[in-house]
Amino acid sequence: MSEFHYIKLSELIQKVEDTLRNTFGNEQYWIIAEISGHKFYANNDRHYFEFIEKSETSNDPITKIRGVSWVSGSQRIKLFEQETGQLFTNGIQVLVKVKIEFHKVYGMQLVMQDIDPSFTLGNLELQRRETLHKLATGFPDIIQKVGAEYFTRNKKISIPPVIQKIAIIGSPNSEGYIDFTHTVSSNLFGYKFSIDIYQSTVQGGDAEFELINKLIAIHESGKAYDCVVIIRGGGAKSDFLVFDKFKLSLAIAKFPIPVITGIGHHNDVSIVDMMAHTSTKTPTKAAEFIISHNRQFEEELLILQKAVVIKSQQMLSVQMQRIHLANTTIVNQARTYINFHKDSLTGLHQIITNNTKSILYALQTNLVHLLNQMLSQPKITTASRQNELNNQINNLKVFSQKFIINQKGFVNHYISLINMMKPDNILKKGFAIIAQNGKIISDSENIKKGDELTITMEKHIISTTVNSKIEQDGTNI
Amino acid sequence: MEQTYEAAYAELKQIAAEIENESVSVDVLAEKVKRASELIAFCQKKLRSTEQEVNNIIKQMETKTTPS
Amino acid sequence: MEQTYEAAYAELKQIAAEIENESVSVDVLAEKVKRASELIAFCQKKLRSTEQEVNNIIKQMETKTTPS
Amino acid sequence: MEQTYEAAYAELKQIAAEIENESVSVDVLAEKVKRASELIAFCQKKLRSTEQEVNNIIKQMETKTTPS
Amino acid sequence: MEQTYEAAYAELKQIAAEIENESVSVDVLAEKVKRASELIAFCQKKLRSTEQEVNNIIKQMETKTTPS
Amino acid sequence: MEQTYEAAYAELKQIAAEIENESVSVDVLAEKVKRASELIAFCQKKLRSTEQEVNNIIKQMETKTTPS
Amino acid sequence: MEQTYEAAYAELKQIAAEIENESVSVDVLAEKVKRASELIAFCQKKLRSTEQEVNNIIKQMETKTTPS
Repeated sequence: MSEFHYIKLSELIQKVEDTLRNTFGNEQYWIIAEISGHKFYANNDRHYFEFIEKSETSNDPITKIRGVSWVSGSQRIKLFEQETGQLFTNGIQVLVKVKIEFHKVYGMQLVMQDIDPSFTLGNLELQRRETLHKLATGFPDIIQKVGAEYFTRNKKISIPPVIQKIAIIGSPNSEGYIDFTHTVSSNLFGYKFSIDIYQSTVQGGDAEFELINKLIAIHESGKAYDCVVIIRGGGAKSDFLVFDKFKLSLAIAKFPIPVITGIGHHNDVSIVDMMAHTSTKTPTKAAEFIISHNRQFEEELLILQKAVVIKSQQMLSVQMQRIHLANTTIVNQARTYINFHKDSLTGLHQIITNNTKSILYALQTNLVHLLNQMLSQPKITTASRQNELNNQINNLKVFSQKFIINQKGFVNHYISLINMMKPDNILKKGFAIIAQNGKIISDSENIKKGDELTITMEKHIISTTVNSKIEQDGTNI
Repeated sequence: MEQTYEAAYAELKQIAAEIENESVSVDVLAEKVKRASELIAFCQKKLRSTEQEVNNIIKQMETKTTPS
Repeated sequence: MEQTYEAAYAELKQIAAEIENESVSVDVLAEKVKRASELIAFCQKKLRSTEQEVNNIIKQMETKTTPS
Repeated sequence: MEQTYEAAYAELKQIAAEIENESVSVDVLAEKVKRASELIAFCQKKLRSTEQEVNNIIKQMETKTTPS
Repeated sequence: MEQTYEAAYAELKQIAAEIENESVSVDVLAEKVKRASELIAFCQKKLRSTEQEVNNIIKQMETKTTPS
Repeated sequence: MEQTYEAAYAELKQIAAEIENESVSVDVLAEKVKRASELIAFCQKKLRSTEQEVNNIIKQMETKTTPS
Repeated sequence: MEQTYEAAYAELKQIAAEIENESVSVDVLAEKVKRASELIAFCQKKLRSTEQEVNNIIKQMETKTTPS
């Protein structure tokens, strides 16, 4: 045994320590690793965990080393959590600055000096984008991206007007569950709900599969749930990574019952939120959403009721007015009508009275006129006859006198004619009457020479004898 | 004297015409003239009496009518 | 006297016309004038009686009518 | 007297027209005037009675109507 | 009296029109006026009774309606 | 009374229109007004009962809704 | 479980629309309003009941509603 050269364990460990110190000294390194086995002791503000690196092909770690964060590192973690909204916890990829520390009892560990929030953020964001891209492109019948929005089959399901049968996925002991059930059961309106809890962890590596299994259980329960509510957390920061997981997101997107999320996320929206029918920030908000949804329904009912009542009242009032109007019309019109007839009668009465009187008056006038005619006209007639008679008398007188005068004239004419022809008058003018043997001769033919003739003149009668007889040719008178 | 004025006047007219036409010979002229002057006398008498009569009647008529 | 005024007056007018036209012989003139005077007398009588009658009727009418 | 006012008045008017046109002979003048006077009397009587009757009816109507 | 107001009123109007046009003879004037006065009396009675009836109905309606 | 409000109102309107157009004779006016008053009474009764019912529902609504 | 919120709401909306359009006669208005109030009452009661209670309500409603 003595031939063996050996050193004490402590000597060896000292050598290792010396080598490490000589090689690394206080050198610090930025490394990329995943966190695992994380524990946090709040009383001394220390984080204990492991840095691991997994194989590209499998999920198995290929490297693993203890890590620790003392007070100064823990302050960086706090800043990191504030900046990223992501808990420093298992499963996250980090870019951290470490120095190697060796302890003779506890061995080697990496002490975290600093943590880069932007790396984790970028990394998470990258994963998120990949997942979203996969979801948006791989299942066009379940998920469609329009602009920045994702339309999922779940979103297309219409929530029943009232949500009353609820399936909750979450932890019954969690603050979120308590908040939710408290809010729901103590609602102001007295709405009652029937709630089934499907218990599941909502963080950690197995959470995704557990959540999916619960969805399957709900689906297979055969109960007609109005919605599924996924809740988690409460006041404390939680791990949201599971809610960005691809399989869970897809399951939610195609789930046949509307999913309402209330997963306590203040700064960001998880992919599950995007896929779910309705996402709210907290379990309380989810409960409030459900109550307000029911309230909205009831209010719609009440609005309709009010409309029915108001419209009915209006209708009745309109009808009342119409009836009243009809009543007024009939009453007024009947009176008007009667009065019209009264007036008409009075008018007719007056026409008859007045016209009768005027007829009688006119007749009387006519009669008086005729009477007057009778009084005057016969006298005129007799007078004119008298005139005629007088005229005739006058005519007789005038005509008779004229007649006699004319006759006298005619007779006088003859008187003068005869006077002129009297022999006395002829003798006075120098003519003589020749007689032979006492006979007046007017033809001298038979008178011969020696005849005895008696010539009677105005004053004397002469006896003579004819001496000669010659022809008288008118030239010797 | 049943003679009428008309007949007398006609005869008178006849005589006058004869005399005027000188178809009366001087030997009957005196005779005709005599006849004519008789006829004239008759006619004048008749005329006068008729006138008298008519005047009387008219006077009567007038006296009857006027006062009416 | 069945004679009418109309007939009488017509005859009267006829006589006057005859006298005017001198279609009456002197022999009947006096007679015609006499006839005329008779006709006139008849007509006047008739006129007067008619007038009287009419006046009476009118007087009656007036007494009846006036007080109304 | 079944006579109507209308008929009487028509006859009366006829007579008046005849007299006015002096187409009535003196022979019937008095007669016509007499007829006219009778017709006038009839018409007036009829008018007066009608007037009286009508007045009575109107008076009755008015007493009936006025208080309404 | 089964007479209707309509018929009575129509007859009355007819009479009034006749009288207004003076197409009624004196012979039937009094008769027509009498008929008219009867018709008026009938119509007025009918109107009054209708008015009364209508007023009663209206009064009833009002007592029924007012308290509501 | 199996009558409906609609039918009653239609009849009422009809009557009102008839009376307004004066196409109702005086003879049936009272009758029509009476019928109208019955219809009005019926309609008002119907309206009031409906109103009462609606009011009851409102009262119920208020008692149910107010405490919540 | 035939009576659902959806069915009740649809019926209620239908009633409201009918009343709004005034296609409901007064005759059925009260009935419609009553039905509306029942539907609302049902929904309100159902909203405030547990699953067990809801089943009972629906059972009750169905026995009431089916014969109508």
